[in-house]
Amino acid sequence: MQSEVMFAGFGGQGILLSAKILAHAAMEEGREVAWVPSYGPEMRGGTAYCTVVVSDRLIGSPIIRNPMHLVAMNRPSLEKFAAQVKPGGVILVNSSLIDINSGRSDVDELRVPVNDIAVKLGSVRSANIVALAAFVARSKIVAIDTLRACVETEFSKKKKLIPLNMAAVEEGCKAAA
Amino acid sequence: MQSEVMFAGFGGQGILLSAKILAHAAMEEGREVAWVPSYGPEMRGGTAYCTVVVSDRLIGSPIIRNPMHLVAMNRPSLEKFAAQVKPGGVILVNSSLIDINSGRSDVDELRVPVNDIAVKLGSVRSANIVALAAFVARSKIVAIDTLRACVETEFSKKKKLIPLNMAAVEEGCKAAA
Amino acid sequence: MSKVLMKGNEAIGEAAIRAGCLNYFAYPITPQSEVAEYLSRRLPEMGGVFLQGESEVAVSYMIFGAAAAGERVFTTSSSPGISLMSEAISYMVGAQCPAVLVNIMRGGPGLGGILPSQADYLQATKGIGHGDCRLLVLAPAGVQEAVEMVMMAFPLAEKYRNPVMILGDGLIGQMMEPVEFPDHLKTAPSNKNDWAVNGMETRKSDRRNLIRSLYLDPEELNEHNLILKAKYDRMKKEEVRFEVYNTDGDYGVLIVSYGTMSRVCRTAIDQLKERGIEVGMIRPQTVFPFPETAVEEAAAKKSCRVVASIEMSMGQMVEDVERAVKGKRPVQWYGKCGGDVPTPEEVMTFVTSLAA
Amino acid sequence: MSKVLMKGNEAIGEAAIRAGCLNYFAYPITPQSEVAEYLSRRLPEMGGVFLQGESEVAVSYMIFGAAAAGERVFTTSSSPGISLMSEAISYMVGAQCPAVLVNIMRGGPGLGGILPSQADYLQATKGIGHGDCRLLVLAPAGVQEAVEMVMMAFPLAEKYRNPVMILGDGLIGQMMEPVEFPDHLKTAPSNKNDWAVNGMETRKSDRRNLIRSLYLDPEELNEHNLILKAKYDRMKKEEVRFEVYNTDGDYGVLIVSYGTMSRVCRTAIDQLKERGIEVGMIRPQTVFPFPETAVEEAAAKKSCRVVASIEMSMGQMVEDVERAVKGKRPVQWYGKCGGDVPTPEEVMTFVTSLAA
Amino acid sequence: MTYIHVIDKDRCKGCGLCVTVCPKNVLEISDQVNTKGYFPALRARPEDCIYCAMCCTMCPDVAITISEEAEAPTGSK
Amino acid sequence: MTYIHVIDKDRCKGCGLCVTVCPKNVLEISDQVNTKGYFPALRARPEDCIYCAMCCTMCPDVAITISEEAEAPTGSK
Amino acid sequence: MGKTFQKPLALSDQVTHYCPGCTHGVIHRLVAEVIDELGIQRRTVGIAPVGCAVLMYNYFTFDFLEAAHGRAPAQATGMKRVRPDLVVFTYQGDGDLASIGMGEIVHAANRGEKITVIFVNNAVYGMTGGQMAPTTMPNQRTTTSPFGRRVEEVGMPIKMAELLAALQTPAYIARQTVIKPKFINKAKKSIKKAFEYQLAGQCFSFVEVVSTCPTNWGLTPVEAVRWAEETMLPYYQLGEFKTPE
Amino acid sequence: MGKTFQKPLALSDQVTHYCPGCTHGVIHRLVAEVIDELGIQRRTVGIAPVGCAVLMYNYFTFDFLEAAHGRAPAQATGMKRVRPDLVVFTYQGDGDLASIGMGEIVHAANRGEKITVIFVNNAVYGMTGGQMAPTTMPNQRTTTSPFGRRVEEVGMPIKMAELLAALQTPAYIARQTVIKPKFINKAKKSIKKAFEYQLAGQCFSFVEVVSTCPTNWGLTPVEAVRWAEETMLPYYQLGEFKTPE
Ligand SMILES: Cc1ncc(C[n+]2csc(CCOP(=O)(O)OP(=O)(O)O)c2C)c(N)n1
Ligand SMILES: Cc1ncc(C[n+]2csc(CCOP(=O)(O)OP(=O)(O)O)c2C)c(N)n1
Ligand code: SF4
Ligand code: SF4
Ligand code: SF4
Ligand code: SF4
Repeated sequence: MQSEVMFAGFGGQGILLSAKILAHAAMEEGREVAWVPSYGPEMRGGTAYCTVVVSDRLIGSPIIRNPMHLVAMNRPSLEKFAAQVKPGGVILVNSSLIDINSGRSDVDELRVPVNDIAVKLGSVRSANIVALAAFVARSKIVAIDTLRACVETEFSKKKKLIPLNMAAVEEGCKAAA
Repeated sequence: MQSEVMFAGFGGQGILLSAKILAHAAMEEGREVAWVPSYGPEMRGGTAYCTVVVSDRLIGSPIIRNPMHLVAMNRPSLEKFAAQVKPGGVILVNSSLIDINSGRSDVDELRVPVNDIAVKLGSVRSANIVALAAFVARSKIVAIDTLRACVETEFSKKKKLIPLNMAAVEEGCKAAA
Repeated sequence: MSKVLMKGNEAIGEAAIRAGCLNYFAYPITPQSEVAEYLSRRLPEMGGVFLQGESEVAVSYMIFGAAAAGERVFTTSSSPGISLMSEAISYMVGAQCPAVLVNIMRGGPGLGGILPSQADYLQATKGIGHGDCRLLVLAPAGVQEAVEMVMMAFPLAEKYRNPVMILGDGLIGQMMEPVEFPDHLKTAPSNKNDWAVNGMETRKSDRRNLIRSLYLDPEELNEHNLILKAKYDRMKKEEVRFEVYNTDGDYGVLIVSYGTMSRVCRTAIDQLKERGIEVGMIRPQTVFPFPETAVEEAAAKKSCRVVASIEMSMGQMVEDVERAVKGKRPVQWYGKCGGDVPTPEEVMTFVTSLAA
Repeated sequence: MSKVLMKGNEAIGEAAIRAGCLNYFAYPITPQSEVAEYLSRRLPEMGGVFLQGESEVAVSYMIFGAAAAGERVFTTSSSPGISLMSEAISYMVGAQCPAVLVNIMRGGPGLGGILPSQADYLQATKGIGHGDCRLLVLAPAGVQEAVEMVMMAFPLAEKYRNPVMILGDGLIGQMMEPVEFPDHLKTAPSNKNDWAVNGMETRKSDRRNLIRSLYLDPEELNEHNLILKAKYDRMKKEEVRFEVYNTDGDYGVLIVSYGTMSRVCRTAIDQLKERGIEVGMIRPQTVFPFPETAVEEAAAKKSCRVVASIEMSMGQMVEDVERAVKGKRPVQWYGKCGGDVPTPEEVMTFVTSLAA
Repeated sequence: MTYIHVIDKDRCKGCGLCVTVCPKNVLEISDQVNTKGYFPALRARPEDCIYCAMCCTMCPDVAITISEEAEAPTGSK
Repeated sequence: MTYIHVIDKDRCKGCGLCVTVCPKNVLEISDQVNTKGYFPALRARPEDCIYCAMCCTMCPDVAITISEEAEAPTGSK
Repeated sequence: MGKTFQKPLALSDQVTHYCPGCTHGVIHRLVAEVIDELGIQRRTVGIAPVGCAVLMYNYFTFDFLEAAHGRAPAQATGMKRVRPDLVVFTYQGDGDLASIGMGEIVHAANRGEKITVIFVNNAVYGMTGGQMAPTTMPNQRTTTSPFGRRVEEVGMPIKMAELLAALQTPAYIARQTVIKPKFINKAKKSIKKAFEYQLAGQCFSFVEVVSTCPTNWGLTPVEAVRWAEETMLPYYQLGEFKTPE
Repeated sequence: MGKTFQKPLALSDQVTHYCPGCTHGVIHRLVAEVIDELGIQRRTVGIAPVGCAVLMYNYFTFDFLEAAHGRAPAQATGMKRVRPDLVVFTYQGDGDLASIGMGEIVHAANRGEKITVIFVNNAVYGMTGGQMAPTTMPNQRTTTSPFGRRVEEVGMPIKMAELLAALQTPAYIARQTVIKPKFINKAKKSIKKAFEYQLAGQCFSFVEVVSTCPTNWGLTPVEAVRWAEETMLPYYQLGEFKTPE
């Protein structure tokens, strides 16, 4: 069984980090993983995206045109990638910045105002973790406890950020419920 | 019919020039020619040599291990190359500087004190032409008149050297007679 | 030691350290600059040498100088940077100095692009420098294998006293995968005192060493080249490495593919199997020496009707495949070169067109 | 015009002038420095441009700059110098700028030696630069042919908007042979206004031109590479040049050899004929594109038992011969690499050993 | 004579350099994001503008222009 | 104390630089060619030599040496 | 006392890909204004570097050649020598010109090539993600000098203008900056002079421009301007270092 | 008042391949004498250039690495960085160091590599047959400047010592010559200082030595010495241009 998650958004939205935490969590659960960033021209400004592949067996192609799931942090990325998601997948929409919807009836569209939640938590910079947690809670791609552990290790070098991001995880889960 | 002439001597002895004049003469007589210098480490100091290949048909290998003839301007070159000359060939020995002989009974060894003759003519620098003329006169590889013409064109840019070198041609021929 | 999630470029840097190489000289270029960024922190901590050279030309000669002193040393670059190292690589081969060079390939020619490519195959395996000059070239298909190959590369370079190249594509450098690092290499560069210019005092010897690639005497230079040729021939005997996939049963098509491209092919092969189309694959792990016999034999299998060289280039490895197959089967090429890694779907379309 | 006796290097310089190329940039290196010495006198007389660059790297980019302006330009160098031009050559191919490069090969690898060699064959034909980058490569076997090929090279470079290389060995540069110069080329670089950055005023146009090799978008870069590939494929169709020798009758051995080496082989073939041993030869005049079909067919001849690639290298062209022969006949290599040109006798010994 | 000072809000990247160099403190960064996701500069106090073009000179993106009013005066100042 | 001044005539390339720098004009170029085909320097007026080693200092080929006389005086001066 | 201000014709309409507040944009505009004023747009060829300005040809309306990293002066030499009637200029960053391109710039300057070089000194490699440049300030942190530039290990920042001025061949060599309007006007004067010297066929001309890289300095554009003024300007002094007699 | 004089131990017995009167030989001897006097022969590695001195390793008795043309400073950098305890010096001609090797020497000097560079300036490319060098004098005829060096076309000769002294990193930079005994002794002092600075781990050290090339100058050794004194020395002034504080 293999599934793929595409994270997409503006440069500064922490796309690569949330993708990395998910990949790490899946690895901790003993799965094969690959974290594949989009690098290149679009880096400066524009939309960045990153794909995480999670599988039970050795991963073949790390290049995914049709991911199982999508986490869309801004409108351009929803517009660009919504159509590519496989039927039955989860599309998380950051409704704080996206006023349209995926236009897909064959997927599980989860709308979460992640920026607003993050701002409430004290900093918009935790939006990516809110989104990640919400997505994980809905997709069950990894266990929430594993996610918590990985968020904690991720910020272990910046201890004072841990409370904020742990709170983000909880709020994310709630939002997905 | 193809024949090859190797010119050999010290750096400053004008080896390359006399070889070039012979090649030119043969070309004027409508033959195929190749002038093949030794370039490389031995240039600085040491012995220099140069091979002229003259043929009625397209010249194949320009690399000659066993030339038909040899013009040896100093002792090291006679020692080095005498043995390689084909039977029946001409070996011109510059007896002004070489006190040994070729040790070959199957070749036509022509001993000419080319330096002494050149000095008498007014400059040791014409020794190479004396040797060339003597060799040509004996080997008949080209006509003396063709040689005269080519020596003249060779020095056409340094007109005042022409008399000296034309004299060298004559003396060379005499010495070969 | 347990698994860590690491970016290919950083893993390559860490692998070199575990291979006992604490000397790194490089010049920044996408998509491999993270190696330098990683080592600029790690090496000073470890008392190693990190230096950003002023150019790839200079870097290639810094490597040469360090290698000549008998120390383990490596550099990393990407396509245009490797071209600039061409002269130095030929010198190192001629002077028989071991060193490890990593090429994280990007699209070319010229400035090209910064996305993954495999278009330096012919340069790496045949034309890396002037003169009869060959490198042993290892081609990883993932982060874990990149780590293992880097750690293999140093002893191999020392075994042959010849530079070894790791030929990876941009994706290998940029993606993160779980890696398990082997233990630190115990071996130090062996018998370097026989040849290295590390000072007579270091060697406790009165014999001075000399490292050169100049042989003015043609006989001597020919002898020297025969010695080098003997090393290349030995590599062909002893170092050929490859992996086979789905070749046990019968297959109508044989794919030859390496690096990231081979992973896409593996996925394609799995999906074709589901559709009842059997395709085998040989994945060269060494591209020089190339697994000629393996490819020839696999192609000769009765069921096999056609051989396909699938690469992120306009057709380079296909020349080696053709040589290996010796006309026993038709050889086809499929590829793309610009940064887009072909998808399993694209590969399947091509392969089915052949199978048809 | 009548024959003149001229050194290969000087004849190459003169030929460029007659091809309408009055722009020359170079850096000294044995065995081709006479080209620069000759042109440093001739070009100023003719109002042309002679400039000794500070390095081969700089020279290769001076050529690029001049070519980008749409002017005919060329350079000459020898093996190590060519390696340093590797990056620029890839750039010129990518930017589709025509130029002529002459490589008067010397022994390698590294500093090697200064005597004749053919050990840059694989570099010139397959690995000259990073990315999918090919040159049209002409290999003269004498001074007259060098002249003709230089004069051919400029129009070819312009036809394909791709650099063309003359691949000669040290002997071609150093020896004197009679040459008859063809008339001056009438053709000027055609339709250069479509692409050259020679100023809008020059073109009397309001469209600005842009020369680049960067294509950040992968699709675009792939498109670009397909255009380049189409040019290489066209070269393979239209530009293959070769000469056959003694192939009319039956022969037991087929020699493939080029440049100076092929002349030695010709002498060997003549002498073997006298001994009643028939040997045929194919002499590639273009080594890229390589005369594959011709070699395949000549090898397939019933009488032919074995094919020999004879070269002044440790076995390079033999790879192309093997590809061409497709296993139809065994392929053997004979060569030497150090500066000593093998003699007809040595070739005969080898060939008879095969014939036996 | 009068001038027309225009900030092309979609060229503007909101770097704020113009704001710092304006001698009359005319400019401010808007809180309305533009199509590129930047918060552009705007003329908060146009009436103070002396059309010295300091902002134009400083702007790395040629997002500010000043032209002379045409015969028939038109809107924006 | 006395010194021994030796010109190794087969190392000498006859460049003549030593001749020009000798303050006492001791040296000259010989008319006897050496094994390498050069005309080496020789001590024409050894009695004038003050062993200043100027020639040694100048010689590009280390063809001239000066050593101290050993206990039992030996030949060449 | 008002002024009008319009985009120069030599600049295209395209919005640049530069980061907000990056002063590459100001330097582009100055070059374009000078080319407009001299009316040479139709006979000018620009040579774009490999660096953040690699795409600069999209922002100008005349002929452009894309260089290889560091080699623009050699390409300009080849072009100008075969077409002396063209106006040829290079635009190069500090990694490009002062690191990999050192040999080419020193020799082009020393040969007195009749070209114009605009040298953008932002103390860092921008394009590739903020690595150390030869012009990086002492103790400045970059992605390859994470502990700050250690001068005892890698030496002092290179002052290119002063270095080239030390050559014997006549040339025009100046250093300016564009971090504030008052400097910008001076910078424009120098750039104009530089092109005028080329038009007069008089000498090699070189203008170093101290510029900002907010992104890789990790500063806001406004902070970046302050950092450049307080840290760079005291070391990289402005002015003309050489004018041809 | 007499002196003894013997071949230094660091020199081998081999007769050099240099032309008669070529002062490469004198410079070799001075380097060897200094190495003897400092007693560092067993921990020294010399780096031979590509040039007439390409075979210099035959004339010394310690470890040698043969460089590529112009790249010796990069090779020395690599070697010294990984083995700071070794004494590493390069020996380079003017084509090698000032032309193709410009980038490498400027950067090695600017990084303050703790190496010693002996730079032999003979105003020409010797090895390859007398082509023009960056150091060739105005109007000097060479095989690639048959009408004499035209400064208006190729610029002025490069003064390497002055150029490197213009860098900001502390260094020892001097120019000497060996065309006469009185200069030879000064040259030796500078070379000794240069090695001492390296031994002290203090700085980059560079000694330019004005040398002769009778063969390619087309002069006798004695005439060559005169030409160097009358033509080169007025332009290439002798002395120390920089010493580390
Ligand atoms: C031969 C080569 N080496 C390295 C690179 C990678 N590279 C691209 S731009 C750049 C440096 C850019 O920095 P700079 O010149 O300072 O310009 P900036 O981006 O700061 O404006 C480098 C190293 C390359 N493209 N080619
Ligand atoms: C890359 C490369 N380019 C060119 C050459 C040819 N070459 C050998 S020595 C030399 C120049 C030597 O001149 P210089 O450095 O002044 O030393 P000198 O011979 O005068 O002592 C050149 C150009 C080479 N060997 N390698
Ligand atoms: S300077 Fe220009 S880009 Fe920056 S905020 Fe002002 S108008 Fe916008
Ligand atoms: S200086 Fe030396 S080489 Fe020259 S002549 Fe005197 S002894 Fe001979
Ligand atoms: S990275 Fe720096 S130099 Fe490049 S565009 Fe951004 S701010 Fe400008
Ligand atoms: S060519 Fe010149 S530098 Fe070379 S050895 Fe002869 S004199 Fe010396």
